[in-house]
Amino acid sequence: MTSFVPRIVAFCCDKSAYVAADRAGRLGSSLPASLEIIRVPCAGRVDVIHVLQAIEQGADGVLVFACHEDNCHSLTGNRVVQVRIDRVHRLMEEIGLERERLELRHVASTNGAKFAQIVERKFQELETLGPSPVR
Amino acid sequence: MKSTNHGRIGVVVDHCGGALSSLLDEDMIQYVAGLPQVVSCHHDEDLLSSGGLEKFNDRWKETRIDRLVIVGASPKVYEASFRRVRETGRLNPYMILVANVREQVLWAICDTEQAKQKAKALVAETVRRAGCLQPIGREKTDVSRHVAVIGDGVVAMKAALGLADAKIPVTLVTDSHPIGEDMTELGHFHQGPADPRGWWGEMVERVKSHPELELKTSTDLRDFEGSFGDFQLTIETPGGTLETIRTSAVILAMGYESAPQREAIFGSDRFVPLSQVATMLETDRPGQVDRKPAAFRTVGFVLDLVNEAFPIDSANAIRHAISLRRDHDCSVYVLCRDVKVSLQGVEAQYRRAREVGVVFIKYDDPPRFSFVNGQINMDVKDVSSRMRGDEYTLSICADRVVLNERFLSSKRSQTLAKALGVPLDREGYAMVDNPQFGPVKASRRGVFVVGGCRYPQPMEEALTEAEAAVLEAKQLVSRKEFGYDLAVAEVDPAKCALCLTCARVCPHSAITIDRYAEKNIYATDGYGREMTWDAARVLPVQCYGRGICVGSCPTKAIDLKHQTDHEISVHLTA
Amino acid sequence: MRDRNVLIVGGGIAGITAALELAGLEISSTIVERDADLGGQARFYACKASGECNRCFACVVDHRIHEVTRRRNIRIMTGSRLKRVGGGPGGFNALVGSEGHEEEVDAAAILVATGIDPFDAQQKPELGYGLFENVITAPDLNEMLRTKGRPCRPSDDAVPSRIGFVQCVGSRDQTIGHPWCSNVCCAYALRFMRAIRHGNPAIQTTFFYLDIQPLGKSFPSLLRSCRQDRGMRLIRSLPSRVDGDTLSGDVSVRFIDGLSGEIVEEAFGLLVLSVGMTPRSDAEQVGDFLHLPRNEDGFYRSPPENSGIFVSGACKGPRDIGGSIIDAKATVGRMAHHLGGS
Amino acid sequence: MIKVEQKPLDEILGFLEPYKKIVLVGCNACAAVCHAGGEKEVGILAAAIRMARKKAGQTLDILECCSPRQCEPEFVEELKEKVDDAEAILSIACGVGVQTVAERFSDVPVYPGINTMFLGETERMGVWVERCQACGHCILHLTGGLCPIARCAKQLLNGPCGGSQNGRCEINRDVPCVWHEIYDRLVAIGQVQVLEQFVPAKKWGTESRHAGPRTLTREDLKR
Repeated sequence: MTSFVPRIVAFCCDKSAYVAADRAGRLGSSLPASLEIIRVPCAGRVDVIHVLQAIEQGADGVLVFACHEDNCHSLTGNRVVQVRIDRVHRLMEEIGLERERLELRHVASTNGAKFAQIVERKFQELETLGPSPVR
Repeated sequence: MKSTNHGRIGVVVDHCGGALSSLLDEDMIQYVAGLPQVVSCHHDEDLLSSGGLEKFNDRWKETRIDRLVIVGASPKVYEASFRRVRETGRLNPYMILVANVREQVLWAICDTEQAKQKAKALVAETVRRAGCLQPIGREKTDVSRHVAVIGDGVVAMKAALGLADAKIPVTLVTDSHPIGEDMTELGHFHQGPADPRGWWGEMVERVKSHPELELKTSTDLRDFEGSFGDFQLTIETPGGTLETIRTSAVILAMGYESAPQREAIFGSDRFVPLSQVATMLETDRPGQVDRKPAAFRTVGFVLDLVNEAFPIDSANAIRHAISLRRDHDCSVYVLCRDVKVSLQGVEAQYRRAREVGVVFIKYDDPPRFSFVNGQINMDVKDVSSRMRGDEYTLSICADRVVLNERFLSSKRSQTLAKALGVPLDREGYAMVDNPQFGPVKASRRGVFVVGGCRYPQPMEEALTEAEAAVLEAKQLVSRKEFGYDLAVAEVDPAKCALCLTCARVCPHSAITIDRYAEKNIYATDGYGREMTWDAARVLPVQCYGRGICVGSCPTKAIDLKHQTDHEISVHLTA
Repeated sequence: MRDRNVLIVGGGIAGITAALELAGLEISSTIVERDADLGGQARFYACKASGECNRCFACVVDHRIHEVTRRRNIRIMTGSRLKRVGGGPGGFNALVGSEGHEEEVDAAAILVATGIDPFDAQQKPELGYGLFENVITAPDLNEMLRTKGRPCRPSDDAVPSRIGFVQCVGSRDQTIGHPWCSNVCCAYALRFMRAIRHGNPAIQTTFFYLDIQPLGKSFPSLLRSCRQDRGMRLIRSLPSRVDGDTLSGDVSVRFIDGLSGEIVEEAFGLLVLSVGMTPRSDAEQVGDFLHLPRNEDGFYRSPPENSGIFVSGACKGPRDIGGSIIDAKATVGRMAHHLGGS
Repeated sequence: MIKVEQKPLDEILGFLEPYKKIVLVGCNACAAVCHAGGEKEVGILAAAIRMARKKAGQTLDILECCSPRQCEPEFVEELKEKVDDAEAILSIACGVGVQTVAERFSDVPVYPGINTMFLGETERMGVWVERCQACGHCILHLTGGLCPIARCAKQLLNGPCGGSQNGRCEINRDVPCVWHEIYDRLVAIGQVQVLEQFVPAKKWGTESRHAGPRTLTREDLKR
């Protein structure tokens, strides 16, 4: 149990979270080495299948980062992805996976500190949750 | 799954001015150079300051690389120079990937050993992904020098004149006839021009006579199609005939409406809507009791029962209050929740009003109205008096009570906005308040929305918006063509099930249903050209390449050219 | 128009926007910025979203700063000041100086977008800024949220359980000769409160105000949600006096309680002063260079268009980022018309 | 079109309990349009099943494929190679597609992954409503274009039951009374008089489903 390092896949909107992630380090926050950042042009690019694929390929947790409500550069990308994440949550329930393993969060490009906090918190949460049962 | 085992990858290791040198040591370089498909590996001290990627062109010629991985800082840092690569280099900018080692490893991970491992993994993953890249071309679309302005009021006139003055032919499509007849909008100013009617008249005159401006009065929008550079605007003329205007960009410039409050409708004529105060002063001379029985000496303004969060009524009420008090010697009370003085110059006016003796009373609970001896009695708890500890109710008897009018979005502007593909907010005003579309640009390229149809705003601000929209439209149409990368979504018509989901979800109105006669998979030879077969089609000019439609397609018929599903899946399959 | 150059004095949001818009018209520009970085006051802004965007525009500024440095026909001179202006409409020639370096810049037109200074809260000693550590200003809070991601007390870095916001610090105040309303403070303080309450619902916030001043399209929904939030008290009373407790670090605030009408004192873990906007300290100097008229409050008025000098942004009078962006665009429109015509 | 809905994952997992290798077949026609059986859903369902099995400590080999239209024998024929070494087939097409597959591959067990709901239209994105019961004898010309067989809870043919109130059905208040709507519509198009025309009881025995599966033959197309 002590040697378990959770693997997190983070889908980051190019306009907000990716910039925030770039900024996190500059502001003196650290990110776990097991964090894998996937840059997408908009959170609305992230599909149900991508999230499932990430979990199936061994991610212990998946974070999808979108822009705040009414701040999406494509108007509705953040709302569209919310619906898709809800669907994956229902599927995860049916599969028997903890819903905490997947979360949709909103950050702005200036939110470097918050980005690092979210990742850190998810990391700790997954540490107590243990490895993904389908890993 | 498609094989990724093709392509010749070049690697450039950018030391970012020495920052990355400790991390990217000899061991690391060897690791990178040994990755599959990597055929060349170059170093640079500082890629950005040393003139970018151009200098590698010759060396790349030898190794015949067709894609590139940069190991260095954030891709955001390099993106501008990628674009230049297209002009000078032999690489397509979409054949370049960046392993963001500086931001995601050097700065983010403290432990040196961990950082090295992570850097290796990151570079390996990026190299793997580079195998999936495909070159993306550039496209141009012709842009005709013409803009259409749709709207009935002064903001529309201002926008049309702004364009016409810049020698851009413009068509003003308006419902009203003749234009400029309805002057209610003059009441939407908070300060306004020195001579409003003169200013208005001059504006109308110029609209009618400007050589670059074509005026279509009494017309209504019937249909709106096409994409930026070639929109087709179908209008219905007074005669009932349909006419199509081809235009490059469209500015929607409508106002808001206002409706009197219930008291002002069902009460008595002693309740006066705010916009009618000027008329009231003309017809009922205050103070001259002998002339008219309806004369008045005490006037109460009651604000904030509606429109609490808009500053414009406050400004107008203060102006009228001063005039009533000073010029007509009335007793004036202004009852409101907050005195809104944020518009420029209103604070000074507010001070003046108090100096001339206008009484301001702030309430928390709305005042109660009753009729007493032909006057309107207002019972109100004064918040400032309550602050002194003795809570009592003031009763003010007024001959006239002025009520502001509730702002509404007009049905017509809603219809027009829908026709243009502009979303409405909860209150029915056009455009969602999204800072990223700042603030007059709609999500559909080439469409702008200004004025009161966005939200009830003072005319001064609406006119500024009109000027801003004119500038944006001018930037778009002043060049003959609009060039863009084909980094967009693309539909495979053979897979499309015509479920319409993509067309419904696209926030940029970039997907239409189109006919693909040549690609009809059901057609036998000889019939193909005559039979039609529908499928969704992305209009690349309108597409921002964000991929919302890709995730929505149930048949995987849509893919994003610059980030395919395949690439994401390669990324995930570590 | 290709070889025309516009001199932009001030690299805040108005100046940056103007430069980008001019670039869109293929007119090159030179931005002269007094500070070492572009962005003006707005570059210190923290995102004030509370699950949904509260339209503070911090991300927009961030994006535009990034954008402006990538354009090739925008020259940026940071750490520089305008030293002298000669010539006239169509052919200005300005001397721009930085430390140990002076340079002549030719310009067909000049855009003044010098912005504002935040009010110096120490001018109101009764509010305790500079005297007590846990009395901070809104720009301080911005910086705190941006770098730490949460509000905390400067004295002990602890998260305060009660935060007070005092409005109209340096605005609508004739005692210090600032009678104008700064337009943006109510909106930004309410946004701060929403963002803080969203991040940590345990924090109670209190808003001391005179009148709530609306701003922008989404203000109605912002105000509605603030009124509905039970953890936010909106009190129509401006504090008369602020004291600090050195032991606990708490700040005690004296104000009139609206319900009882009594003068009460309440303790807050952190007190934020919503400072208003004032004309730049060098507004007079720059104004004299360019013969700019000023209004009674000291903000610039627009000079006649044929003077070739244009004014944009908050230096014309308090306005928010959205307003400055729109204004800069409109001004560039007028400017392009002027340049095209001359 | 035919409207379908995916079965709960548990039920599907129950079907697949005994198998180690299956084929999952989607349909890119009606089932895809209601986001339940297209190529995308094949991928999603396959991933979900694999993960659920893995969690239970078993593995399942899923071959994913999708047919342009599963109710056409030619398209189903194309699946032959894939089905050859599979132990079972899971089909996410409508009931018709499942049967076409079952008929073609008579020696492989076929399981339905979705429930076929009804013939309906899209009310708005993501909401579908029933509009036709394929009774085989259309009377829409007599009812203002609104079908009482599909939309009246009691399938009345000659006017409302008398139990509806304020235009809502007495059986389900959320549903409008279709006879109320039929009347409004006939008034609007000026055809109220057609209500006087008596519609005889349906011959459910010979015209419709109660006499076994119906066959439709077109002599001119028949081969």
